[in-house]
Amino acid sequence: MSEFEIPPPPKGGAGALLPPDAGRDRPLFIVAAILVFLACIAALGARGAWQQSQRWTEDLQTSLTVQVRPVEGGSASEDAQRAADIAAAMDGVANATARDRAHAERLIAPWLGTENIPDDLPLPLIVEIRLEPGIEAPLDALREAFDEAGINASVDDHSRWADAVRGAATRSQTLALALLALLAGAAAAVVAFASRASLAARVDVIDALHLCGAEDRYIAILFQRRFFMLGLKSGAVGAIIAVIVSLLVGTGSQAADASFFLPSWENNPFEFLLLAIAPLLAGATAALSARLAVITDLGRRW
Amino acid sequence: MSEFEIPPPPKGGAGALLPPDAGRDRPLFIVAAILVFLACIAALGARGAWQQSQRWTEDLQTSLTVQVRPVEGGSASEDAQRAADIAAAMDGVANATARDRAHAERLIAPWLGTENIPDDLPLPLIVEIRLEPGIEAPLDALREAFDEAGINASVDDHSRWADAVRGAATRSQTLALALLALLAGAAAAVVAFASRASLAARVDVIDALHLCGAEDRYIAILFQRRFFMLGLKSGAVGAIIAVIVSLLVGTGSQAADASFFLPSWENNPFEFLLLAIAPLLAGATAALSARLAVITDLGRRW
Amino acid sequence: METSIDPSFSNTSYETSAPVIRFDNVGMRYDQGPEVLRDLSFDLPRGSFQFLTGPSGAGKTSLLRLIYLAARPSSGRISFFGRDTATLSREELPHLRRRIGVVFQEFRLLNHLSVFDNAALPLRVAGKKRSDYAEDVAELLAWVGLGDKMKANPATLSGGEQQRVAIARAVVAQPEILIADEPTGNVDSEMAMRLLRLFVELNKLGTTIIFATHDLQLVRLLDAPVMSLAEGHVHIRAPRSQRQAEYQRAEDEAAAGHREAFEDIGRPPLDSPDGAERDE
Amino acid sequence: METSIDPSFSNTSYETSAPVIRFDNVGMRYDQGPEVLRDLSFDLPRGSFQFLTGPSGAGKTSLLRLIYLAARPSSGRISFFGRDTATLSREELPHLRRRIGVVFQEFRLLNHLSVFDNAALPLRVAGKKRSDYAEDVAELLAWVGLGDKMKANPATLSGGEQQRVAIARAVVAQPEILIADEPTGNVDSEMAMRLLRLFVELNKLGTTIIFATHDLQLVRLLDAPVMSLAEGHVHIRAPRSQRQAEYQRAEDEAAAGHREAFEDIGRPPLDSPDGAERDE
Ligand SMILES: Nc1ncnc2c1ncn2[C@@H]1O[C@H](COP(=O)(O)OP(=O)(O)OP(=O)(O)O)[C@@H](O)[C@H]1O
Ligand SMILES: Nc1ncnc2c1ncn2[C@@H]1O[C@H](COP(=O)(O)OP(=O)(O)OP(=O)(O)O)[C@@H](O)[C@H]1O
Ligand SMILES: [Mg+2]
Ligand SMILES: [Mg+2]
Repeated sequence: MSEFEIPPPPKGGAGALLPPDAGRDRPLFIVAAILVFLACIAALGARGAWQQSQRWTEDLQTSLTVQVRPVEGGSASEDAQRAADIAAAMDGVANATARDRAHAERLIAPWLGTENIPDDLPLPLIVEIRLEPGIEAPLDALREAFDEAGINASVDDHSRWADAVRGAATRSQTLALALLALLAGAAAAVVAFASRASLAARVDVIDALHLCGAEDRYIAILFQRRFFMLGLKSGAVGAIIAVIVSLLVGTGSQAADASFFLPSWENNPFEFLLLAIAPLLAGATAALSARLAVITDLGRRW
Repeated sequence: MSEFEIPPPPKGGAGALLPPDAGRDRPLFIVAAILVFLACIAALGARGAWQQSQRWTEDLQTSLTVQVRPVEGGSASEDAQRAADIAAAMDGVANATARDRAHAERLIAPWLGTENIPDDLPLPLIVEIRLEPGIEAPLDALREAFDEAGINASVDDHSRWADAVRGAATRSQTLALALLALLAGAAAAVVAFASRASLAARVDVIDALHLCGAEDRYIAILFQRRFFMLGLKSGAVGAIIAVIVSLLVGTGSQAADASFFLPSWENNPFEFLLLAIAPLLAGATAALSARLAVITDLGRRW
Repeated sequence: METSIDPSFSNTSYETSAPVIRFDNVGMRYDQGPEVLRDLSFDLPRGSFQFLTGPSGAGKTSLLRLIYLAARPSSGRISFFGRDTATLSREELPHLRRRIGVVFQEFRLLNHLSVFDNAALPLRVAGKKRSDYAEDVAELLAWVGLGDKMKANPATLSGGEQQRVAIARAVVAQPEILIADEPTGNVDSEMAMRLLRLFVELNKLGTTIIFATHDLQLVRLLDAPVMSLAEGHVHIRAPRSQRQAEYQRAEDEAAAGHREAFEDIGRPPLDSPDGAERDE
Repeated sequence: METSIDPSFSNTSYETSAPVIRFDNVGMRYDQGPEVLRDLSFDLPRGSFQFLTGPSGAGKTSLLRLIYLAARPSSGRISFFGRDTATLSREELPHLRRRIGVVFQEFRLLNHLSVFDNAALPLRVAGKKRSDYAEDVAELLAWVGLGDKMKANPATLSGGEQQRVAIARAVVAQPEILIADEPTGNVDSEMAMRLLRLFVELNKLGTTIIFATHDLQLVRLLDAPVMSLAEGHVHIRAPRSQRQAEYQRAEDEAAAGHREAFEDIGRPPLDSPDGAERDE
């Protein structure tokens, strides 16, 4: 073989059997990238809301506040110290601290001012109890023990606040997950339509391949591979932009309430997993969607 | 003319000169609808945040709270009443109400309990002042007047709260507007690419039209019209879905903090305007984008 | 008028072996349209060379579409190698198609592949290795006069060059049946002869060939049977050697009528500038 | 071999009027490729009928592309109606193109429009009202034998039928210049004559016609000048009436060489089953 110059094999191997269709896939690429980006943002947002609420409710759940009121003829600060000792001795309590009268005065200062408080005003004193993590607050045991010891105390487990925080977190999480589902569905629909359109646009290529003896499987694989690559690439672009945005948002200063809904980049396995999985998921969705569309369409021939 | 049967004119007039390309535009349609939907949601969200913050800050801005502390030898309730009278006489004050000792006791009950408060405890009393809307709070004037009248009062204009609310609103609004800009940009890019691809895919049609003596303008109008219609239709679908979603969200029960970020349908001109303008805007974006792409591409020939 | 018989064809046996293709009362229509082909019955023996002629729109391409399995008959039965096509499943099609080579009237080249890759497509689809076929494909392309265009994009070729790529693609896998739809419509008569020679050689190696053409000069070069289609029906003429006398007579008549016919055609409906010459 | 002169053409004046198209040392290449056309210089007089022949790949289509303004020369000068095309702006092109009708070798019909709408396209693009042209278009389609296919989709037509739609589209606006690239490659000889007749009538109405074809039989029917392209150069033969003697001699030689040539071609590179017959 010397007199003829045989052209080199095409780049990309068998994939090149489908025309590269330069411009035609580009809108699809952009759209897929946008969808993946928004999906990642939604997922990070859902994750962020969950984490934030976890952190807050954990804070609230692992602490109890006890108000010790002076009883007739007793000393409030002694009672408070006794209450702290009783609590500290309990199972599951990490530590208990009795606060003094100065602390109580500071608490009501916004209401009464500082000079107005007579020294003999019977102020309730606060005992702060910190539980060991993961322990159910021993509310009843504490109340019983205080009653037995003759201490007039009320115990607050912050459940009102924790419920509110949890509720808000659940709502924002639901919102983010709904958005995620919407975006995933939209992405799948877009790819299905696009691969069907792409099939229709290349009906000449398909015909030529068929008449050269190509099997349906052979053709489906060509499309599948192309759309997998498209999904993978646009997914990677979308995911990377999402990470960049969440990093930017994470470094910016922000009030706690806003961060509740914003995605933020936490340097932990979940985020890395999401980053790694999003392009694969996008690719797989695209490939599956394309395969189904192509096989269905080809099956209708002959 | 009897022996030949002349076919009826094509539907859609001159538009039919471009192939209908059934399936090929469908992904684009869906994508455009999704983008418009998200854009509408973002716009409604931005609008919702703005409205909510307006409502709250207005509430805070049109009310002042005065704490009247008893002075040595005076009666707190008399001072409070005097303060209320002074305030009521001022320009821009709608009304001023002095609250009694029972009200003050209720306020500090969470701290001191109800039984613990001695009758002679010098509690500060509250005077609530409501301003006429749109008026700058006359803080200095009030303080001067109280000083002159020998009343020990502190005036709180809630500015700390109002700032926080405004800040949160601004942040969520910025977020929504950024999303809106992202979506609009994405939509324009998608249409530009799509119309260029569509041009490339129909290069045979363009060639045939050119060689039949069609002008660039003539061809650009064909594309422009098609993409305007596509933008209009998908915009309408997206906007309608956005309205439905916001109506659903609006009727569901929700906590205030969540509604701060959710779109909600307020039955007022802005929402109707948005609904009416979104499809037109989408259509105009699409048409402009297509025209620019086509004219640029055609200009490169000959 | 040349009527001589090419001696190289006299040894080709047209009627000896079993039919590779058999049509039994085959009818065909497109959708709800009228019947394009009506009640066709014929056998194509293995290794035969068959011309197919007929006026434009007679159904030549439609008949070929039936043979290369791109369409199904609306009535009647077609068998390949003794197998009824109605019983073929989708899975069996590709393997049957690999035994058939086709040159399409509209070429159907893939413009995103080079000339070389287009010609090699059937081998590639069949899973052959590039290194195994590269030399053969290059040699074949050189034979059809495209040795220096192997890397070109088919879209940049002239009409006749594209046609030759299509022919190379059809013959490259040396199929058992070769179907050619006007394979010489876009080339000059010298190249047409060269291409015909390619088909003849392939035929000698055992390929059954069906060659649709309008070019009666080409038909006259070979001593092969001629199927002519008209109004949905087929008429098969025996090879020239078997009907020398009658053929000569008919052709002479046709030639004589040629110029006369041109004048008899009448005037097409064109507006003359003064409107006077127009015959309504 | 028919060599008689059609009397209907003897009154057509080929050299009397000013040239509508003038080529001055025109060269053309595609991108970085070799020169396809080299140093062409010729005039086409108004109202002339010009055949264009040449082997496949000689550059006929490329030359026609220059004339219908789909390509620009890489060197030299082309003028239309006395106007240098290099000075043409994009805005002027459409108006010039409306004076030119083109039949493409690959038809280029719009498959989303009916046959009728395809044929009427130049009129529609020029802004004419449908009711004004409907009758004329229908009559023209009937003349080319497509009276019953007006509502059909071009994709469902046979090759020859598509070609006729392309011809109808090219002539419908009665252009001043008509360029036809193998307009009869896909039709039988009877239809080819009918179509040629259409071109002749148009020519009589004043249209300058350039007719590229491989069909020498068709060329012989008219007493018109023949341009032949070979290796980038053009050679213009005067109408037959002016060179009767030499023509006859050349044609006779060609005919004699026809069969001989076919045998001389040699064997194409095909693997014989036993591998023995292969000449390396
Ligand atoms: N896909 C189709 N749908 C409907 N009608 C069709 C289709 N293809 C062909 N026809 C019609 O069937 C008839 C036969 O067409 P066919 O292509 O078989 O003719 P042909 O003999 O190949 O003609 P030509 O020599 O012009 O190529 C024509 O009248 C044509 O209009
Ligand atoms: N777009 C193009 N790009 C590059 N080369 C081209 C292009 N079009 C044609 N050619 C080359 O230019 C040469 C002349 O082509 P052209 O189509 O003009 O030939 P032709 O005389 O019309 O041949 P045919 O009779 O086969 O149609 C050919 O070698 C062809 O490969
Ligand atoms: Mg045909
Ligand atoms: Mg050509």
